[in-house]
Amino acid sequence: MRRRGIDLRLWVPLGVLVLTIVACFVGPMLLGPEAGQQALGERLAPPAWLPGAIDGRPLGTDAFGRDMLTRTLEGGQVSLQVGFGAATGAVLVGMVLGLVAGYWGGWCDRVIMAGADIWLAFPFLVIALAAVAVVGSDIPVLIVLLTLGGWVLPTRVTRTIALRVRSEDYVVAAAGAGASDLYLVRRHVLPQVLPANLVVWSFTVGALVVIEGALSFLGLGVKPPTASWGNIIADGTPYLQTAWWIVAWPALMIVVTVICANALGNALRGRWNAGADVIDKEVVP
Amino acid sequence: MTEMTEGVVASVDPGATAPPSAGRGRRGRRARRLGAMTVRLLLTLLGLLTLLFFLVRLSGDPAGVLAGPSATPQQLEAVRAGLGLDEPLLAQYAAFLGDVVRLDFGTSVFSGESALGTALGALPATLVLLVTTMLVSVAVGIPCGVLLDRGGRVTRAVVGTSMTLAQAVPTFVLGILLIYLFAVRLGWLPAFGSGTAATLVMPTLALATFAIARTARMVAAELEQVEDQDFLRTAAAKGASTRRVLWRHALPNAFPAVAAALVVEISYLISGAVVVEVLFAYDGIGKELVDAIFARDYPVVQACVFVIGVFVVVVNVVGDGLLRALDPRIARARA
Amino acid sequence: MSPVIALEGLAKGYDIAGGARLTAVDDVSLTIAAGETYALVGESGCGKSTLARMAAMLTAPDAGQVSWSGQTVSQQRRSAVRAVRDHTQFVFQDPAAALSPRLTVEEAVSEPLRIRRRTGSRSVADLLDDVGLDRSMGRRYPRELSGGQRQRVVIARALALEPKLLVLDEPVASLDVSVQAQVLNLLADLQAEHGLAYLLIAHDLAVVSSVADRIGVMYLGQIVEEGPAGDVVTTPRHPYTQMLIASVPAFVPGERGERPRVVGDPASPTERRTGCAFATRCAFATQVCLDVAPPRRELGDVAVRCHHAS
Amino acid sequence: GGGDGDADAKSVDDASVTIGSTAISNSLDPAAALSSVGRTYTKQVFDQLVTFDEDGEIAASLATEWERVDDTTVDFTLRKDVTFSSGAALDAAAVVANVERVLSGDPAYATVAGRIATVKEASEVSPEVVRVVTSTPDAILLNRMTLLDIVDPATFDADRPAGTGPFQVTGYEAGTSIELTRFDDSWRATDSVKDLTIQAIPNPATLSSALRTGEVDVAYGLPADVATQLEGSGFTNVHKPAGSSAITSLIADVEPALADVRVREAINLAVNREEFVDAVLGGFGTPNGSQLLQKGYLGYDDSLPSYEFDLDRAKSLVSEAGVEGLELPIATTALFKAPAEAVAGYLNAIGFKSEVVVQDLSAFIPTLLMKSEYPLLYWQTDYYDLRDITSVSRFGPTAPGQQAHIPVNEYQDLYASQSGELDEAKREAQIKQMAKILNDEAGVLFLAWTDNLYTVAPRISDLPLSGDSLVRAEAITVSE
Amino acid sequence: MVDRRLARPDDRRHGDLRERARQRAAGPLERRRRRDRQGGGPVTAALEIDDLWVEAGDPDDPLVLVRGVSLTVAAASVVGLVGESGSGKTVTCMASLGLAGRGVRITGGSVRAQGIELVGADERTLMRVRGGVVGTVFQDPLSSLNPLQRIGDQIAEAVMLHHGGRRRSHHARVVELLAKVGVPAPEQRARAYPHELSGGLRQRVAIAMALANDPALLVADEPTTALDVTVQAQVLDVIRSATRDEARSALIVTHDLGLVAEVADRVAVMYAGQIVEEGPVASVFQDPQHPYTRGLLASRPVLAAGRRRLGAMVGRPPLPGSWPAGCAFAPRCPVATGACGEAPPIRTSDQGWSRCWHPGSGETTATSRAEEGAA
Ligand SMILES: Nc1ncnc2c1ncn2[C@@H]1O[C@H](COP(=O)(O)OP(=O)(O)OP(=O)(O)O)[C@@H](O)[C@H]1O
Ligand SMILES: Nc1ncnc2c1ncn2[C@@H]1O[C@H](COP(=O)(O)OP(=O)(O)OP(=O)(O)O)[C@@H](O)[C@H]1O
Ligand SMILES: [Mg+2]
Ligand SMILES: [Mg+2]
Repeated sequence: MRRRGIDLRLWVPLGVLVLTIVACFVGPMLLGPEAGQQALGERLAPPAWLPGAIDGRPLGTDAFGRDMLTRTLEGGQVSLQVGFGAATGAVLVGMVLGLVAGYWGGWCDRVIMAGADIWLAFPFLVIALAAVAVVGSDIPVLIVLLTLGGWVLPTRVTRTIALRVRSEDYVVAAAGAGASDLYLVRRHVLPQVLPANLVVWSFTVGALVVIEGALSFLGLGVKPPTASWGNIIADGTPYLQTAWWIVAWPALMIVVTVICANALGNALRGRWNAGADVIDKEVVP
Repeated sequence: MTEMTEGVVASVDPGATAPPSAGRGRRGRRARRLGAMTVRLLLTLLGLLTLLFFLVRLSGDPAGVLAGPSATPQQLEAVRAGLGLDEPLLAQYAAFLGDVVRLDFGTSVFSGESALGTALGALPATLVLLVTTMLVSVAVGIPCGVLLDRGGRVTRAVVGTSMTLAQAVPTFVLGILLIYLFAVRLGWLPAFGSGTAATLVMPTLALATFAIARTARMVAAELEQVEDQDFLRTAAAKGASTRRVLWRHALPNAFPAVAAALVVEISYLISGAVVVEVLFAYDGIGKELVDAIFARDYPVVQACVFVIGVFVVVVNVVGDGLLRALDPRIARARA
Repeated sequence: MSPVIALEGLAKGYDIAGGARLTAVDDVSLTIAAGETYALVGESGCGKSTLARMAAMLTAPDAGQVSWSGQTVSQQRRSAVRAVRDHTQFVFQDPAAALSPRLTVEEAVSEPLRIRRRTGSRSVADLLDDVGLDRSMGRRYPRELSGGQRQRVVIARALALEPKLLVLDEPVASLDVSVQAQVLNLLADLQAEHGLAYLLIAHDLAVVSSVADRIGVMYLGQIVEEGPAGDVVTTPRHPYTQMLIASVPAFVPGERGERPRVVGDPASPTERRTGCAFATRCAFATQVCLDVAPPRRELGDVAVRCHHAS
Repeated sequence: GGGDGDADAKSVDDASVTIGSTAISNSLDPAAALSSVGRTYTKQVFDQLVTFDEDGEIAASLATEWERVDDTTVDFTLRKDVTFSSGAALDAAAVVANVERVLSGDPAYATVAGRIATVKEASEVSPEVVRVVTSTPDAILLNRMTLLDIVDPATFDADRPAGTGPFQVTGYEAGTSIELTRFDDSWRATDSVKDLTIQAIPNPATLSSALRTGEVDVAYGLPADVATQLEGSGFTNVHKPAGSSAITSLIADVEPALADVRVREAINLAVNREEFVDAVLGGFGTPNGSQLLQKGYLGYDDSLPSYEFDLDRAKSLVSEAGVEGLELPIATTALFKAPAEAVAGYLNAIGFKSEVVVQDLSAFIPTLLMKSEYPLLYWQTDYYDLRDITSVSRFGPTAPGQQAHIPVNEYQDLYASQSGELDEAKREAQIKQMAKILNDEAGVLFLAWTDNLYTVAPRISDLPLSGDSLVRAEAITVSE
Repeated sequence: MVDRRLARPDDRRHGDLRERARQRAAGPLERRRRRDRQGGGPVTAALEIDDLWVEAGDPDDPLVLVRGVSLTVAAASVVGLVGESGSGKTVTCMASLGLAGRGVRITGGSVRAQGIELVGADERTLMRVRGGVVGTVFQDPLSSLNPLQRIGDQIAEAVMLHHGGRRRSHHARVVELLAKVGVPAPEQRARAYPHELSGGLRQRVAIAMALANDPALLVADEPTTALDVTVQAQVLDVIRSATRDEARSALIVTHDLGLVAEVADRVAVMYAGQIVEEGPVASVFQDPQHPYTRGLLASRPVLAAGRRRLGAMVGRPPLPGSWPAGCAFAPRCPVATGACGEAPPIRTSDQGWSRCWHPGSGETTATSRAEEGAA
């Protein structure tokens, strides 16, 4: 779907994601601090196009009379910080572990891969629930926790690529010419691992935004009145009948974010064929 | 025509030909591999239980719940002592380990019933949910995957979009929508509960949607991958119809990879089941576990995690065997 | 001619899954003189590549030793290994896989120099010249080159460190016939120009017969026959060599009539065996072949591992 | 209270009724049941020696008469011809066995044991007369005895302990549902309801859908908003002042700035209580800025002033005290997340920084009772179980290691002395004095007196509640 | 440069394919066949490919893969189709049988197997022809067998698809076929999975499958390329006995001239999507008319004692999409002249034909130091 030299499949999701991020972090500032504050007298006002709407509350208000536009954008700050932060963390951790496992191999490889298998075998949400109940749910905690939820995929992808590149003839040739491990990793392995991990990163963002939502939905996300998409949805659930907009906006944002993250991942995968087959095997598309 | 006598017809591939004793050897190897896998998983289970033991204990206290909000501090202390919670943590842990080895998880702090019994009692409902989810995701996912790969332009676009959406809508959002639609608006299905077929529908749908999309995508990807393989061309060259090539040759070859992924995904499904069970008040082990975590009902938490862990181990072992049955190559590839 | 490299009793095995032991190379000795082309022929999996990697010191042998210009190279001393690696360069079968997709031709050719932090006596442009590539190709990426051009780049890279020995692992197997001839001719020219020694690996006797000085025929990890190319091609002594030659399709129609039957498949390298490895496929095998491993015997210029060859 | 039953609707006998609740009893054994949630069940299956009538007065139940023998001793005379659903007859020995079991020290019975903590022993005077002895004079021993459910001792260890109430258990799924059917020989049995199911539905959204689909007839624990929404569709909200105060403790131990009375006052002025009750409680409660106890409870003082919403004054007090931007996180449990969040909103509006820390009950109760990391604790104090100030023990004197919620010595002394005061007039004066001190000091943030709220399907024309706001299922009227 | 005019005749995307094929100037084969018919009566050739055009990719911007290939495999004769990688050999064969991958379309010409038209035929006809009239063998014997099915079942399926019944009921035939292609212990082998067999055995199984219904024509696409040298010879023997000994026609695709010399009666040389020379093997190999054929023959190493230079052509075969206009071989051709910028005429001889402006003119076309690098 290349048109006029622009790859729409890449730039559209990227554009939407960037727009979402900018809106979430800049939007609330433009809207002013007052909009996000509670005004119990204005509670459950519908969006602007429905009867009973309140001026200056284009997407309606929630059960505390807070502006849904502001809430949704603020909620995005948390969800996106956690999603992007944890995905980045997961990919970094995964690349290091994957390189160690794939390039150096031996018992490191066995230990890391056994760990990965086992980690995948247990339902992460269960572990996360217990962990959050103990250590609380500040944003940094959530990022660390979800990093643990996402490290396996980049580790596996990195390992597979590293393993393959390592035995590639041109790497053998470079080794034959006396190249050090560090040189080989830097010059040959990393350049192949990075693009693949960018793809993984993209998919992971989507997955982790959802997990953050699920944790918040179960009441284990950030502390109210701080918003996150998951806890807005949880709080809005009882109002589904009369004030659907409370659930609708953050749910829409999650769906859009996940779709864009996945689409971005797909586009990137199409762009770099290095490791594409590995990603196809490993990544939840 | 020819009388080509072949001395030893051995394969060039190492290990491909089995010497006479290979039957036993292979079985032995397999048993050893399964054994190693089981031991590894069980050890991890122990690790996980340990982790949970400390996590849960560091964060709350069933004594408070037992004593109630209007108890006096003295009463609270008395309850603690009664539960053995005043002993050093390590002593508690040692006792716990001893009990676990004997499969004695104690009794629920609140109901007084056997913790393991409680966990096991909640398992069948979850199993039913998981099985229906698997069935639905395979039954719907495979045709969708075929359409995704083979359908016309419009079909592909429609199915592709649905699958994209299905993958992007979180389970909890989907669950809420389902309740609203089917229970509140249409009144077709009970909004909650467990035990009847009707109560199974929405949790299954909520849980299966993602799995359907996942299966469909995998089937499509695998079909695309096997598409150019010569054995499909061979089948067509023998005179097989397009349908037959698809259903008899392409899909069966795509299936093992899909099935393998589904087995791995049992843990994702269990995570999803936790959310779904809480949302639909479905009495499975996921809900039991969440309740127990919130209430700090240690014995039940531990028993639930243990049961889930063993379940995962069993699924992996059985799934592994099943895959072997599905694909004669795997035995060699992994050997 | 003084030997550039001498391999003495090299052996290499791999532990494969399931506890079996695979013998890839088993007691192989050979020497290659400067300016000489030693060709190694054999079927897939007989251990040619493994042997080549040991010769280039990319893999340590389980037993045996490698000598350079009469000096035994200790595998333990990194500096010694390095020095040998400088003198030996590898050319791989698949020129597509042998070049990093991320490096330009120039970068690829100069990589060995960069790694060794050396400036070679010859510039990249010279090297490209040597292999008959235009200098302007230096800025291209491998994907912009044809198979033959890629193989030339690989050869240029191999020449960068000015090696004495080139190990060529099936350098033309993946090329089209017309391009294959170009590369073989180029190799011959380079050898004449630089006095290089070649260890050339191939599975096609016809390819080998036109470029080799000596030919070693490998079967299941052992060299079963070795000698001057002409002798091996015209008067094969080992039944396996005879079988190989019989298998080469006659080029001119009707030139050859009914040919000897080729029998059976190669045996598995994992199988433990006594006696001659080829006995299972050999039309002349007798009881002694099954019981006793044939020793290496010199028959004039030719060495053979066969009880019955004469 | 009571549903506004349609006079024309014909009531039916032998009806089946389902009560849905966000949580149900954790155990069939009343002695091991926790909190008021469990009592929706125990009330139907068991009886106590005495109980509260609809007006909150002590009324006869299994005991028809009682007599104070001395400061620490009361004799109860048992009702005649009462049988347990197991078939056994009620006698003094059974009551004694129940008391002894609860006081045995088994942690499983801790909640009930706490409620009757002053009881030292019980003994049989005659088959019809039980003697209860307390360790110290106890002004509210009778109130306490309303919380001791009498179980047939022969069924103490059975799966389904037997009681004397109008229903008996026929099915039980732990944590999920309890199925009851009428015990026809009960002294309380009526004709109207035959089968009763108590169903747990933790998710409020699910609970409300269940009500709409007719899967439950009575819902307990719905958010007020949802309950009001349902009123539009023919459902009735039955609510009754429940003897419980929504309050926020202000713990100076954690945040020293709270030791400044101006800060506490500012907090009290920041909340618009009418708005709070309307919006957060759906109107099911009474705004309260004056005192803990509400009208009808011993020690209520209608002369006490109430803190009124005054944003400007609150802000100026904040700046006077120099505490702008003070961080005041509020800890609470999931149950009270919404009201606590509203309080946080009010506090943020006058310049504090407040957020809600939702803790599990298991973590929160030790916080509440012993030591908190958070300066503000949102909690709803129920005193209706005992109908007395004594049930609010955490405002009393502190034990070692325990934080003071109200660090005023005089208040704590009064608390200690009133509990042993058998003269009701004197006792009332002391309690009023406590309330005045609390009011003057703005010691806690009073928000409202909350109601117990049941949302009832149209087919139920009358939902009678007991004096302690529990459903009297046997008296439910179901219409066609 | 791509010859747009050649690559995209204006009328190609509209109307009936066969009709348009007829409108186009009759090719040499067409003429010859007409002659044959008039003379020796209606001898049905096993396979007649007539002016076949194949393209792939976006229909709005197609990539032409095969342009006007005509080829006849007479009854009981073996034809070798040779050419270098990418010249379109596989596409020609597979498209003829409707087996080319997705996106590959026939845009003109006709293909008849035993007189049955295959271009534009419905699936039933194709199913009947495939396996029944034409048996097919592919290059890689591992990937051309279904890895999940026992080989006996796969062969039985081939029989069943044309003779009905259940797979089980064809067991005897399966064993017979396996024995025929020289699989030892066929009873046991029938129960093996493909991965349990060696490469040579797998290819024999594939051949057995192709022969299952005794087809009149065997199409084999590089049947020995993936095999070891000694095994190649064995498989070649099997193919030879399946054709020569049973008077079966075969079209054998290969880039190995030696193989053609061994098994084929006639040979067609493909270059850049066209056949550039066709004729009896002996005459083509001994007296090649087209300079490309001469180049191929010269560059092929032969088994002989002594080091010698091979005759190498300059450059490399062009890929689809970058075929030069006029004679596609001209840029590499040692005897090219200005005339070669135009499409070369077809020169027929008694036994064959070639597509060249200067046929048979070069003594030796091989340049000694042919360096494509400078190109
Ligand atoms: N790293 C390894 N681990 C296990 N087995 C190996 C390894 N490398 C090679 N082998 C085995 O050793 C044997 C010899 O391999 P080698 O690559 O030397 O053969 P080859 O003669 O080069 O074959 P080909 O012609 O296919 O390249 C083969 O059976 C191969 O499977
Ligand atoms: N589906 C397709 N889409 C685009 N190009 C294709 C397709 N199939 C084949 N080709 C191209 O058509 C050309 C001819 O392919 P073909 O497989 O017929 O070559 P070949 O002569 O059989 O070569 P080889 O000896 O390598 O098998 C190749 O360049 C190939 O890349
Ligand atoms: Mg090799
Ligand atoms: Mg081909």
